[in-house]
Amino acid sequence: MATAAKEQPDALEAFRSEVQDWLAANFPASLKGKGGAMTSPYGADSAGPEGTAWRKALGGKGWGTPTWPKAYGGGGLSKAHAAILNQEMARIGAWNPIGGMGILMFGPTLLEYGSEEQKLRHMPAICTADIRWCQGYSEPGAGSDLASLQTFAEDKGDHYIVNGQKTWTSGGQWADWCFALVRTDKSKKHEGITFLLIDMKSPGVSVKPIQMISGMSPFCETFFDNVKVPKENRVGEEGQGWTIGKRLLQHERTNISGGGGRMAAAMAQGLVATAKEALGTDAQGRIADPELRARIAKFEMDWRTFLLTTQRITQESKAAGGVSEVSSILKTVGTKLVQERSELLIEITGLQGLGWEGEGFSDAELAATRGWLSGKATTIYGGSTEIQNNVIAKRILGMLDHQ
Amino acid sequence: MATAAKEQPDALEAFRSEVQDWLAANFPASLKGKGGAMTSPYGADSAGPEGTAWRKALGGKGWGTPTWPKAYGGGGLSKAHAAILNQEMARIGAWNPIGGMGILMFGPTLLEYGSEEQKLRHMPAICTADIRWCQGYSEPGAGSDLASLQTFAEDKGDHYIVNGQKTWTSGGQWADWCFALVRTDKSKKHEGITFLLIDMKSPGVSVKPIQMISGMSPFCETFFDNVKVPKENRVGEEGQGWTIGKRLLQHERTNISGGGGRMAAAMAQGLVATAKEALGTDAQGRIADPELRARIAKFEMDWRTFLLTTQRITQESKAAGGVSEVSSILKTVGTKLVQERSELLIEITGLQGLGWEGEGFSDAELAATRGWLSGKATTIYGGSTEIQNNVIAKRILGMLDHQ
Amino acid sequence: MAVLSEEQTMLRDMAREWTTNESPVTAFRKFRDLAPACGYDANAFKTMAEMGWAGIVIPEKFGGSDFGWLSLGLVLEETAKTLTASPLASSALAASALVLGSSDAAKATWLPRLASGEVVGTLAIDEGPRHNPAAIATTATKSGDGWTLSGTKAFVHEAHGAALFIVAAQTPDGVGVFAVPADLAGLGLATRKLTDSRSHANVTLANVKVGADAYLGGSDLLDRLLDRARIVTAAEMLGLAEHSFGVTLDYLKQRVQFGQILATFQALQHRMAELFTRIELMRTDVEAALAALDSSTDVPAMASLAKATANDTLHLVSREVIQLHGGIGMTDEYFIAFYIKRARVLENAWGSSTFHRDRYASLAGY
Amino acid sequence: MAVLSEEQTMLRDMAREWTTNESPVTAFRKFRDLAPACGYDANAFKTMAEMGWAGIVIPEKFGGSDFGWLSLGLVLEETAKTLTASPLASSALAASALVLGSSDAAKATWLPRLASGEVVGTLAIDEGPRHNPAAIATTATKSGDGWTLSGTKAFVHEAHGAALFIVAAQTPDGVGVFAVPADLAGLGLATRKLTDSRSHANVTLANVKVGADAYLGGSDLLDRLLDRARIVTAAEMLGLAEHSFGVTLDYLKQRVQFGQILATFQALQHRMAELFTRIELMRTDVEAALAALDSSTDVPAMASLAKATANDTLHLVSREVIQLHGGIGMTDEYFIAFYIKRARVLENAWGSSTFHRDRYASLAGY
Repeated sequence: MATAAKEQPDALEAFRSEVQDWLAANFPASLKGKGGAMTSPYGADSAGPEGTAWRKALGGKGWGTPTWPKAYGGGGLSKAHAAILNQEMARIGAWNPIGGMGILMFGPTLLEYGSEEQKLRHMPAICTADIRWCQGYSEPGAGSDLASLQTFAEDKGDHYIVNGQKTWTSGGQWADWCFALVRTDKSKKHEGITFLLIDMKSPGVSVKPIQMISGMSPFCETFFDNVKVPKENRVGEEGQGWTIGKRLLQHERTNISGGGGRMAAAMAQGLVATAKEALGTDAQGRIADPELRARIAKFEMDWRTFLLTTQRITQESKAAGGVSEVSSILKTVGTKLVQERSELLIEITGLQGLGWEGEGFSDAELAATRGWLSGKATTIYGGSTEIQNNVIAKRILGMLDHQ
Repeated sequence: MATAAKEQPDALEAFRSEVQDWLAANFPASLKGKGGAMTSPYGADSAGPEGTAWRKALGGKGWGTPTWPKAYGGGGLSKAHAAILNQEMARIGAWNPIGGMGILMFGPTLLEYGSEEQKLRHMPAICTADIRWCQGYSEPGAGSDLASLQTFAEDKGDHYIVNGQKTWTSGGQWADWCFALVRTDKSKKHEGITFLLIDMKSPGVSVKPIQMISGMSPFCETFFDNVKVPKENRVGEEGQGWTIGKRLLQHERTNISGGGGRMAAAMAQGLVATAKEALGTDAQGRIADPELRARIAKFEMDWRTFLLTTQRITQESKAAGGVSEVSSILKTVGTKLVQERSELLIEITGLQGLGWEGEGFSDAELAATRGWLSGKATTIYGGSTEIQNNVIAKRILGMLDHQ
Repeated sequence: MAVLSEEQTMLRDMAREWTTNESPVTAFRKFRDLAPACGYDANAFKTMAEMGWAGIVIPEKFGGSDFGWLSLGLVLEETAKTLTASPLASSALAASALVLGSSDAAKATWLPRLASGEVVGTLAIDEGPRHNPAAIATTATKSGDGWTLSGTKAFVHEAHGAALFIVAAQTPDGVGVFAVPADLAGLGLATRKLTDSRSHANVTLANVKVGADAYLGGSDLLDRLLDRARIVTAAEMLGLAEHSFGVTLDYLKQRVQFGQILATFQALQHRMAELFTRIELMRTDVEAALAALDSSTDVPAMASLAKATANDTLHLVSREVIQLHGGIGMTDEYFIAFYIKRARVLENAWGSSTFHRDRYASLAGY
Repeated sequence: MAVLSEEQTMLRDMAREWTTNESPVTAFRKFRDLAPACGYDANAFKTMAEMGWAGIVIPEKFGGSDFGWLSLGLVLEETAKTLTASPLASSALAASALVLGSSDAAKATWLPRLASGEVVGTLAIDEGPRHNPAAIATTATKSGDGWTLSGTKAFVHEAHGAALFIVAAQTPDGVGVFAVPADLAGLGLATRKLTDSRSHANVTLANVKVGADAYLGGSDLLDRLLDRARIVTAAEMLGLAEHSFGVTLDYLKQRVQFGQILATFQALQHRMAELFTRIELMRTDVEAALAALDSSTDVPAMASLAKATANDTLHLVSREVIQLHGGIGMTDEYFIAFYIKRARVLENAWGSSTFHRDRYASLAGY
């Protein structure tokens, strides 16, 4: 990146002007700082007609996925150019309205494994976020042991007939399409799995939102009852689904463990500020409860260690030209710490930290309660901590199979 | 006990006088408070000729094992009478010079499984501690998986020829006899094991002390090279050794986890006193380092919980007329806490708590260092913590076998 | 399980049978979804009172059975297993304030009605979200023969259904404990809805006037009352830990992953063995503390021991049972998360582990 | 592993190769059993110095290579893996006191000899068994042009072989740091033998007279020096943790119990996965702190972070590797316990985790 910048400084500065002009013309000032809309299931559109317009503008230019190929709806930018785009957007408080599972998980996988036809058909609408995708992986009987999935796709010549049930379909109630793992061969476990794209409007598809312990319903159960899926919607070959599906899960893991630097600092600071208010401070400005103070310090130190580790592994991966094996630890460490923080916050704030709804609690307090509960899932989905430890023991440490 | 006392108060009081008279005549005043001699490998005899005389006097009367049958050298006393003996000994600072593995582990087992001839032959010298016993169980290849032991006893008609190696033979270098588990049948695992008594002076027996990480050598390796063992020295039948050996291990576990009330109080008090001295106190008399203070309190609370649990389980066992299953937790909890205490003590005292030898350290400090290291074994021998957890999971919780 | 008397065994068995048959977890779910105004499961409590449970710590002459605190603890442990939404503990604590207190008039007025379950009482002590009895700011000033109370009590459990509040307030001579009927002028409730779906409210006292007979005692009474609250809460927590553990064990024994029953995975076996061990230790402390109340032996230290152990153990257990259930435990349709939602409320009531470790060390002189 | 420069990679590889081939654990056992008077493995250190390692943090003009702290840390990590009994860390810390200090005369006198390994230096700061730089009682009073030092320094590492002590003492203007040759009149050693079989002694200064040039700096220099000591110690601890873990992993892969290789037991797999994770996190902090020294970025916080993480991690690892070895690890004939015996000494040097958590919180303003 630095090298590229050195080689063509003029071109890059010209691009910076172009970006500035384009943003001035297209980013509605009223949306400044409203990036939080992206956490709504409706994404940018929840910010009203201006949000939709902004999504279509940035997405249409391919700049929501700036480094993806232009041929499929991406921006086709170099990393150096993309960095300038990010800088300029950040400078004026603009935000990227293109998100969701299509971007985070499915898009990169389709780019890698999809046919030319599939890419041309599906990628542009991912890049504009016009089409929303959901994931059809887990089943009631196949959680951590995903490969034991039973949803069956029967070969009918030019199409499959799919029957079965998926669960934990994230955003299933709002999705237009589903990328799913289905079984095409009952005689083999991993090799019997195939990766299909299923139109959620197909006859026979129905969804039922699952109410979670946090009170929210971000997931669905999805039922397939004799759903017809044309073979052109199969990604890769029959039996290749496990390989493709696993690759996609790597994107998922990165996202769950992620958490940028800004959020990180806020995490520790929020805890300290809350503790100072809830517990008081002594003459030296120290949090008045010494045991809790020590535990807050331990959390902050552990969190800093985690962020430094994320940095280190990223640098090492770059230097080595591939994903470091050690990255398996990031998910278990990151999710555990996020849970620790929620629990510590409750201990600091006492019953005020357990508000469910109604008077007497701030929105932030209620969100913290819900987040504490929904956060329990982070060590379960996307490869539970137990599964990750199996992986570390067997793949990294070479401790063979335990069976 | 209380009932017995009510029924025959006069008889008991007469016994009390008898005890008082006998102790006055036999317990040398010079030995008062020298009960610590029992922690030496030479037991009472390490307290000099008077110690030996005292051992022979109390042992000869059977009062070292007051409730064991008189026919085999015990005292034949009721629990009520034994309690009076204990009270009177405690009152004048007298101590029981009869100890060692013969008393703690082997004696009770021989009483249960031995033949009349064996009891008459071996028990009296156990009751006087004239003969010292060691345990021949573990082997280099058979630690936690004791039943995989390989020391072989070949049937030669009226005797066996024993070949093999034992390890962790506690006090092997000072022992006269060894109770050992040997294999008499290679085709069966547990059912191929037999319980033998082996005279350590037999030709072919040799021992080699093992230096431990604490610098002490309480254990030996014991080698059997064509050792002839008469069949009269087999306890129980061939193949019954595993049953008998396991029963004996129950006595061992009780002893490892034990720790009386007096030692217990000392454990917490010692920590607090040391911490007050090493760390100082604030105006309210609190240990000055608040985080360490909290951890000391946690240790003391955990230790009290452990002692209360020991009491509870004893009472429940009495009420139920059998050993409570829950007693499996006592060993893991007790040994873990003793280790925690050692580690905490080091953290409180800093480098002063890591003295190995020489100037600048008190005897107590050096003993604590050695104890910290030798204490690491308590979670390994007598059924490691891992084995105990397997037992809890499978036997108590019914979680089947993991293989 | 402690060695019980015959009557305690009968009581425990009766409580276990009733809870299993008449008050399963589905009853709690119904209660939660209906959310009755009184804040508790009125039918369940009616039956419980009919069985005499509301009077377990009330003397016979006031209509109770005087079975003692271990007996009460056994019942609370059993009913907590299925999260029975009853005000039994709160009401018993309010009754014990009267029993231990000095007002014969208050005893005569309230104890028979509390013993029969006709009315519910509760404690209104803390004034913030963290237990801190040293920070009571509510005032009680003398007015004529009686007292005028002003201040706000925070997160009062069972406030919605209570006819009687036991209130701690600063008098000119230090802290005092008062019996305050709920229907007096100037007393108001503000609901505070917590994760456990039970009744909690801030109780405001705006110049509430009570008679001289309302005064029950001073700081010594308050201390004794708080220790009872800590121990009784720990008993309820024991039920939560035990049952959520048992449910999880059953789940692991039937759930299959990778062609294997989960219960046969050694890593899970060892975690369950650890939880089992911790719960046994918790049982020890809870039962010993209940027994300490009955024998008046070393109560303050035993209360802190029981509450700290209960907090730490239930905290761990409530997290592990969710993790061990995997995805199904995250759904509201399943019930295992009910336990963590109740657990955190009880952990934060009457003192966190930090509070009780500090207190235990101070009691021991360091 | 951090992304290294080419020269750092070469240095690390050289250190690894030398340690593996020339300084295995058996060399440490020999050193321990011989117990040489100088307190370190003189032959090993001679070779290390010949390879230039004694001058890694010394500027080139004084005969060093000025490769920096990350480079030094890499060497210490490697040599610590097999417990190499060298004074490399102590001597480098003493050198850095001179480098950072204000005395050109002291630099000229000592740095070339430290860089070549001709002499060994060490820090003499703490005066009790627990790290407490706020409690320095040794005094430095002006006498003529120079200073007179009096006091006792506790548990000075490498004291027996040191020709130079870096001593902190109270001057009339606050704490000062002094370069004190070991051969001065009034300076005496009292051996303190610890579990690690290394050199430790109390150093008594009875009216020891040094010149004006011996003064190196004040409390700011002391702080910088202590942070270096903490970080360099953490680097050694990383080597201990890593290697004892690796040895244990190898052991589990060959030891058979119940007809099964221990490494295939899932409960042990998960414990090893946890240790692996913790050691990776430790590596992050240690390397980041070494890099922070090289870039002078946020050193105090990074020093406390690295030392606290190193303490907690090595504490756990050193306990687990013994437990996982079972009986064999309890024998002196085997070597795994060497690690815990050294680990506890380093954990208690330059600040426990409690010390550093408190410091980290204070640095962060709470």
